[in-house]
Amino acid sequence: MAISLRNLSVDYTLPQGTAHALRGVSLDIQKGEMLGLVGESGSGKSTVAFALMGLLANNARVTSGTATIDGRSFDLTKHNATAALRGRGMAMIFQDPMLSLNPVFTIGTQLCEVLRRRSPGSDRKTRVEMAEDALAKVKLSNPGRRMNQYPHELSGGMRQRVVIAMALLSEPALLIADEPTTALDVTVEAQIMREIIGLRDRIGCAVLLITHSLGLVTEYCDAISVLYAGEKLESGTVKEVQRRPGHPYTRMLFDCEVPIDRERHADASQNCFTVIAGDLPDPRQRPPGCIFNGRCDVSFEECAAVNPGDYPVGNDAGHSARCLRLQTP
Amino acid sequence: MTRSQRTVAFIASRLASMVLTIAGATLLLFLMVRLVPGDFASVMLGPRATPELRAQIIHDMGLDRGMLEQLWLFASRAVTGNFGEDVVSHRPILDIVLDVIPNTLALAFSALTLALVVGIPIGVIAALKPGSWLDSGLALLSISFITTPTLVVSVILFLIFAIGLHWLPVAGAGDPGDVMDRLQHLILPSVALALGWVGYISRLVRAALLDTLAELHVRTLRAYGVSEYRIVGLYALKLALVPVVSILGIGLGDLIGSSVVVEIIFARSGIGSLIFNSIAQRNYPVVQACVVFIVAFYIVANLVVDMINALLDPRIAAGRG
Amino acid sequence: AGARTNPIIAVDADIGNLDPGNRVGTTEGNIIRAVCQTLVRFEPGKTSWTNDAAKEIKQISDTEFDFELNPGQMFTGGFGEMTADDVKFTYDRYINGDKNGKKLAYADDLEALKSVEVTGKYTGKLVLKHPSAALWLIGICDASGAILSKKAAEQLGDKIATTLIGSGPMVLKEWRPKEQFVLAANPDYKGAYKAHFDEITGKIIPEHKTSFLSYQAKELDFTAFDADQLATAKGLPDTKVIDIPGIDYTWIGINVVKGDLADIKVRQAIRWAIDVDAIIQGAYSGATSRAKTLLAPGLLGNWADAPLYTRDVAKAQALLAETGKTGLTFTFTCLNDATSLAVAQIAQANLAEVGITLTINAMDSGAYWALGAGDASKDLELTLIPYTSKFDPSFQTQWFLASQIGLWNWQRWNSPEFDKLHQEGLETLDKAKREAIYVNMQKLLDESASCIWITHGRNFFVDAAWLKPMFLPNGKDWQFEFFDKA
Amino acid sequence: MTDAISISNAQLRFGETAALDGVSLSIPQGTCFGIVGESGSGKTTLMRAVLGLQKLDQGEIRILGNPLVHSRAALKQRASFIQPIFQDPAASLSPRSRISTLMNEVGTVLREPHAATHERLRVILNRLGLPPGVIDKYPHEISGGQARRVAIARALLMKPSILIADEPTAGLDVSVQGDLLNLLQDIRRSQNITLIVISHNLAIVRLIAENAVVMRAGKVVEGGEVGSLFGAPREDYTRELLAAWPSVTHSGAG
Amino acid sequence: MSGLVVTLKRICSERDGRLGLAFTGFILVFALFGPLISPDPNAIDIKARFAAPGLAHLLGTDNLGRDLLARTSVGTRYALTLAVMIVVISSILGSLIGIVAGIAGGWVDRAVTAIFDIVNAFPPLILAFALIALYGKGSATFVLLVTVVFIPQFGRMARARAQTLRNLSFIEAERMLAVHPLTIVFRHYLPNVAGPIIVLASMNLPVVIAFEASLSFLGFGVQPPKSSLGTLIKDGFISINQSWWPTVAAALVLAIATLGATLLGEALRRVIDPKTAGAR
Ligand SMILES: Nc1ncnc2c1ncn2[C@@H]1O[C@H](COP(=O)(O)OP(=O)(O)OP(=O)(O)O)[C@@H](O)[C@H]1O
Ligand SMILES: Nc1ncnc2c1ncn2[C@@H]1O[C@H](COP(=O)(O)OP(=O)(O)OP(=O)(O)O)[C@@H](O)[C@H]1O
Ligand SMILES: [Mg+2]
Ligand SMILES: [Mg+2]
Repeated sequence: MAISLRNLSVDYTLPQGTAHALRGVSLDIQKGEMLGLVGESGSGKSTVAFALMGLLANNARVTSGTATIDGRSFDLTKHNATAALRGRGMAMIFQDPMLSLNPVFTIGTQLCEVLRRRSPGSDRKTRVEMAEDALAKVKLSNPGRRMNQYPHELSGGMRQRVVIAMALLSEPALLIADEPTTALDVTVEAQIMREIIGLRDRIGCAVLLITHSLGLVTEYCDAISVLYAGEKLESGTVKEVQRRPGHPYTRMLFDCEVPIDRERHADASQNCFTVIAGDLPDPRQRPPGCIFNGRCDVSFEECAAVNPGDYPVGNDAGHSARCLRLQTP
Repeated sequence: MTRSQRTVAFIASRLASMVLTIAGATLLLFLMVRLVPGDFASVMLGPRATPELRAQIIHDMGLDRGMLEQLWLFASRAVTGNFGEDVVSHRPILDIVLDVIPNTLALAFSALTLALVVGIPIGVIAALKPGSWLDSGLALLSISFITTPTLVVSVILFLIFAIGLHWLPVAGAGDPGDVMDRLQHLILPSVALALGWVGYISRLVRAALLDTLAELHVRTLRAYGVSEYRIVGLYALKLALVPVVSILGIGLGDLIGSSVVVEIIFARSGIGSLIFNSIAQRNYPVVQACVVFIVAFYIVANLVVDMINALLDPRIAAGRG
Repeated sequence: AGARTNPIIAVDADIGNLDPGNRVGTTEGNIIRAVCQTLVRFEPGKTSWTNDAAKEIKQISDTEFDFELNPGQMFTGGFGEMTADDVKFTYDRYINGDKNGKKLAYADDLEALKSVEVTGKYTGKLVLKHPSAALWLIGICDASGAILSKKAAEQLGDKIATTLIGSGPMVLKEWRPKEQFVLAANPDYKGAYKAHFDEITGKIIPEHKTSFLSYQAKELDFTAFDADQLATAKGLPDTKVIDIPGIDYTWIGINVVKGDLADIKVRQAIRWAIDVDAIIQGAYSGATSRAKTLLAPGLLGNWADAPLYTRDVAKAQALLAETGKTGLTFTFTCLNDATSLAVAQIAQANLAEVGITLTINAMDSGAYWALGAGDASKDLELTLIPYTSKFDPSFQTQWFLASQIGLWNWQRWNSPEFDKLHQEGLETLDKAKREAIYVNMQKLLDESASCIWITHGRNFFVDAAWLKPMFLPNGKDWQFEFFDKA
Repeated sequence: MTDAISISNAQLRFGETAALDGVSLSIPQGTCFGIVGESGSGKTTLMRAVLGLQKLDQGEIRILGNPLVHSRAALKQRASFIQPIFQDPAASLSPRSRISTLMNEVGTVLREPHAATHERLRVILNRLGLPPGVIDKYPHEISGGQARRVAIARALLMKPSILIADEPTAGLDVSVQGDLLNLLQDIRRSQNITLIVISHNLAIVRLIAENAVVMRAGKVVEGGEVGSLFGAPREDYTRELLAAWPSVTHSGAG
Repeated sequence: MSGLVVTLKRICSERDGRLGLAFTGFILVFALFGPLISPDPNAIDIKARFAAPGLAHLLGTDNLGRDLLARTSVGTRYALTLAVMIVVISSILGSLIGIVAGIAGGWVDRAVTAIFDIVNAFPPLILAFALIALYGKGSATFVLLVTVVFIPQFGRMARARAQTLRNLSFIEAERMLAVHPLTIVFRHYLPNVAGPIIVLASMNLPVVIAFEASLSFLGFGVQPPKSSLGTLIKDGFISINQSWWPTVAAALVLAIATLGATLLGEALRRVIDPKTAGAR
């Protein structure tokens, strides 16, 4: 197993009290595999990524958690535990390509900066060559010219490719992509996703794809983990989870997704959309029982009292969910 | 348009507005100076200024002509750089002004350099550990630099270093042939002039740097393990310098203005003291020539600042900054 | 700095115009007297004179003088030997105006001169309009009388404002505007007053405070300083403090025709109310002595017995009560330098005590001196006025004439008798008679209660122990040619 | 019946980019009209032109049959029947005014007593599922979803007959997105409003709009009734868009 | 009123705010009540000139024997009144002009920027000499003059902000509601421009005071016997050999006042900005 994250808990200190953003989250990603981490906004997806990278905000504290990356184990509660891996074992692609590049330096400079760390001994010329090569690999036309351009001279899709080229240059064992395509349109999104997959295949890294689009996950990922209010509710292969969601939340989430070929009422104004009623629980004060209890459509009495453990779903060993209804008596 | 074409267009448009501003400022200046009461002859000669002499000097200065004619004369002269002759010394006014300009420029630029060389590092250090005691201490230091008037700083420096310790010369601009002597004479005045700007620049750098450090591209660099020193000192700093450089345009104007006080205290010849004396004497032609130079200098400085900014931030030249 | 052999001194004003007849300040006067020759030259530190360019001057009558020049007096810059033609050229400019016919600024200094006749290469005759004592003192001896080279002046044209060609003990070797000038000994000078130093460097430092500090830092060997630094100066090592009573005069002028001030009792009350001694203490640090009258002690015509108005509030109040006026308010106009402001504020406080409200109107020098033009002075009430003096009393009295109303007679006091005496004084040669005339004039001024005399000023200098400077008795006119090692 | 909006040959350039390059379309009253297309295709620009926020270089826009005029009087008149819902809801509420102040402004514009405005507002807030207390808050004190609803409430307060929503669901969770769309549908059903939805979410437009156009680089690529537009696209570009749409039912492809 | 109390409370809740309040409060108390504990600032006592600080005169006396504590206090009051007046007037005028230019765009904008450029191109001190020579000395001239000099600074900032705001959707939303343009300017532009303007204003308070000091130093200051911090510094400089403390005292007061103003300004900005205020 390439990457495994165990029992990650993160608190944010706020004037109003401590928010428990993550509680005991564990993830596993195989080498060469892409894991989709889904969940509503605010469920803690980015926090997972930042905790792994050691880029959490100043008011954040990792209260527990270890990560094993490429066979090396890291205690995430330590400050900057994975600092050594940044740019060498891990790389991250962020949501907004407009804002992830420094506007006053050329693409080339920023790419070479990554190489300074990746291959310290190299001279400028080789670094430039490698950077151009990477740009070519992400299918950016005319890489030599791009090197001397500034981010604002490129379109959003091109910029995101530059960011991917950056990740490519750092040859990571784990690539984290935090909503890498939300700012882009569908055609570009598809291209970018193909780039990421290409990158994964080229260097054989593990990819953690963070998104709230189930469509993306089902289309591109191998495995899926569902996060809700700081807790992981379900994980498994995409096929399995989609075929047989173990947790009601996962099911409802899939139901909310609007497929392009959904049945359509002739009178457009009659078309309705599925929703999950209710709000996220207060992150400062976790209610007892199942975290999804308040919004669940199939909950029963016990759900309010017992915090369910992680139960396997069906026969598939990799598929598990935290729902009392899976509890085999 | 290509990038270089855009840059040319950018500079051309800046030049055009520069010419306009100089023209406007000249007109304003002309009207203003002409309205100031007082007459040169009496100031220069006191009771010796008989009505006859006064009329003669007024004639020599061209003040007895029609306002429009005067304006035309002044404008056409200003364009050719010939400002006429001084009525007292019969020297070309251009020479009188050119005599003192190097002193002021040396003062302004050394003060500016000092302000940057000291101010930027202070700002960077403060921004590295925001909220720390070091930051608070530097903030207090910077603010007290800003708030202590140049006047007071000059007097205090003067008393301590020139009078008390005899380390540095007291008066004048030094022997023109002797570079070391000139530099020595430059130290105290430029420190006096620079101190406020040290504070100002350090605060500005700190604020701009903190803003920049919160931007997402910094996070990208961190994610790739680029060292914090490189991030702050190179990637964030370059961006943070844009607002700082913008301020310098105004700052240079301010430096020239404040140089009046400094030049008077340190008895340096310079455009500040020249214009002050000329106003006191109501020597309008010299005042006008001086102000044309100051305004032109300010505007050119701003142009340079804009161009530096366009170099720092390519988006500005592209018209998106 | 201790090893300096040539002095570096401070002057408080830059050179403006080196044409003797159009000079603007004392700096030029001092330089001109050192660089040029005059027919007769002031002796070191005195107002008496001896021959300089002239070998001999013979008085033919009260209005006629024959002169003969020394031969071989060469102008610098290759402009040849001085001849009687040069003398005539020099003086004619005062009589007829410059080459464009423009009147010279100092033309009045030689007002008494009618014409110059050349009688030989080195000889000539001065013809006066009327007998005049002042001509020699304030005209011929002084910078106005500096003899120019006709050839040089014609060749230089307007440049004579910046180029000084002389034949005297020194040459102006270098002038960097606003920074410094250097006077060097003139190697070709053959006369009696050879300069003692190879070079004298004059740094232009407008503020006395600054130059005094420079002196303390040993960057200078000589400078004037302000009275309030006297104690400091006295404590300096290797330093002589030179203290020369001035002959200038500062007074509070009262407009005798303006409103309530037209009442002489009001003016007298003000004179009794203002505490000049306090002003001397507060504004002049007690370092200068109080003036009693227009002409300073030492000048011809000084009225030694002039009454001293020591503050008497009761008298002032009594006088005011006689007029029956209350709630008087006046404006006090003055320059905006620290001393003037201190005077104004003390006067304000003094007058407040007798029930007169004074509003201070401090002006910058440009606006202040413009009051001398276009009758701008007619609305002045009380005015603090500092004037400089010359050695002849007629120079001082002229500003109080009726003809100066609308110009420089800001008191607007009009006394035909005073005017008559002034004219008499100009034309009288007998010293004792002149003395009496001028004392009488000052009595008239005193009776008018239009002037409250403050001080004649005092000049203070610090001077490195090794240097011996030289001044005319007014302390303003320095004789660079006589500066010497102590 | 006149069209709610009809646009003919709208052209607009920003420097070298043609934001609108000959757009013609008409939107019938009482229907929902979708505008889809990739980023930068000119959707927002088109909307701003219709609102009078952007002058066209060329072409004509008619609203309810009347040509669009750029005067304050015309703007005032238009405000009463056409209202936008901007892309970023929080940013479309003035950050330093309480929501009640913002609502009162509507009353002032309509010359309606504040009490009457508040009465109508209460009804609208209730319909939108917002607690009445929100009006005492500042925009930053409410959640993004609430802000969006407040913006809608304010638009509805003007009693418009045409509502233009720019990317109403961008950046929302599916569930919240569904909530909002249901709300819009609800408004449509109850008020017979003409609704124009700008979105790049093809799936949604397909469901809520009667007619739609696909835009690309300032041009209308294809338009028509959504059923046929999405069912049997004629243009390659439309097909490409549909193909790129990641959808749960295409599962397992990766 | 309650709004003020709330604001004060909020300011008090942060360290910098408390410090700023303390400094400002000290200066205000000093300016208001200083004369009560010391003699008449204009009472001349020649015999006591240049008295050293002592019981009779806590800060000593000046060249005319006037009490320096009283004069510093009165001077502080004068300088503060003037500075606050100037900064308030010029920030309001500057903001409005800048906002209008920013909104209007086109030739209005170009004209305003050109005028700003022209005014800025003149060194303020020199502009001051000319204007004071033209209109005479006195507080009114000074206020007018410095206001003119400072308007461009505020104007520029307001203009830049307004230009950004103009394209933000909330402003467009207001326009779409046909809200009256003046309402938009005053209710929506002004408050959003206010934050940086307040900070700039607080930073400019010391600049104005120092400016007045420089003018006084060069002889263009207040008419005596009034005193201002500027004239005190100047008097101190002139008689630096006899007494250095007036300069130091005035400079100290100046420093405390400006430190207070700066800290308070920054705190105020945080407090009136509902975003940051809400985060607390
Ligand atoms: N710096 C912070 N301080 C306090 N709370 C924070 C901070 N960063 C995140 N949070 C809170 O932690 C929780 C998880 O945030 P996180 O950004 O990880 O969510 P997310 O799943 O990435 O959401 P989104 O899909 O919106 O990006 C949220 O409730 C958020 O408000
Ligand atoms: N004010 C402007 N100045 C210059 N160019 C502009 C401006 N507004 C829009 N554009 C350009 O016009 C084109 C159309 O932009 P528009 O915002 O209408 O696209 P859009 O379809 O709404 O895109 P998105 O889906 O990203 O919102 C783009 O290329 C954009 O860069
Ligand atoms: Mg996130
Ligand atoms: Mg858009």
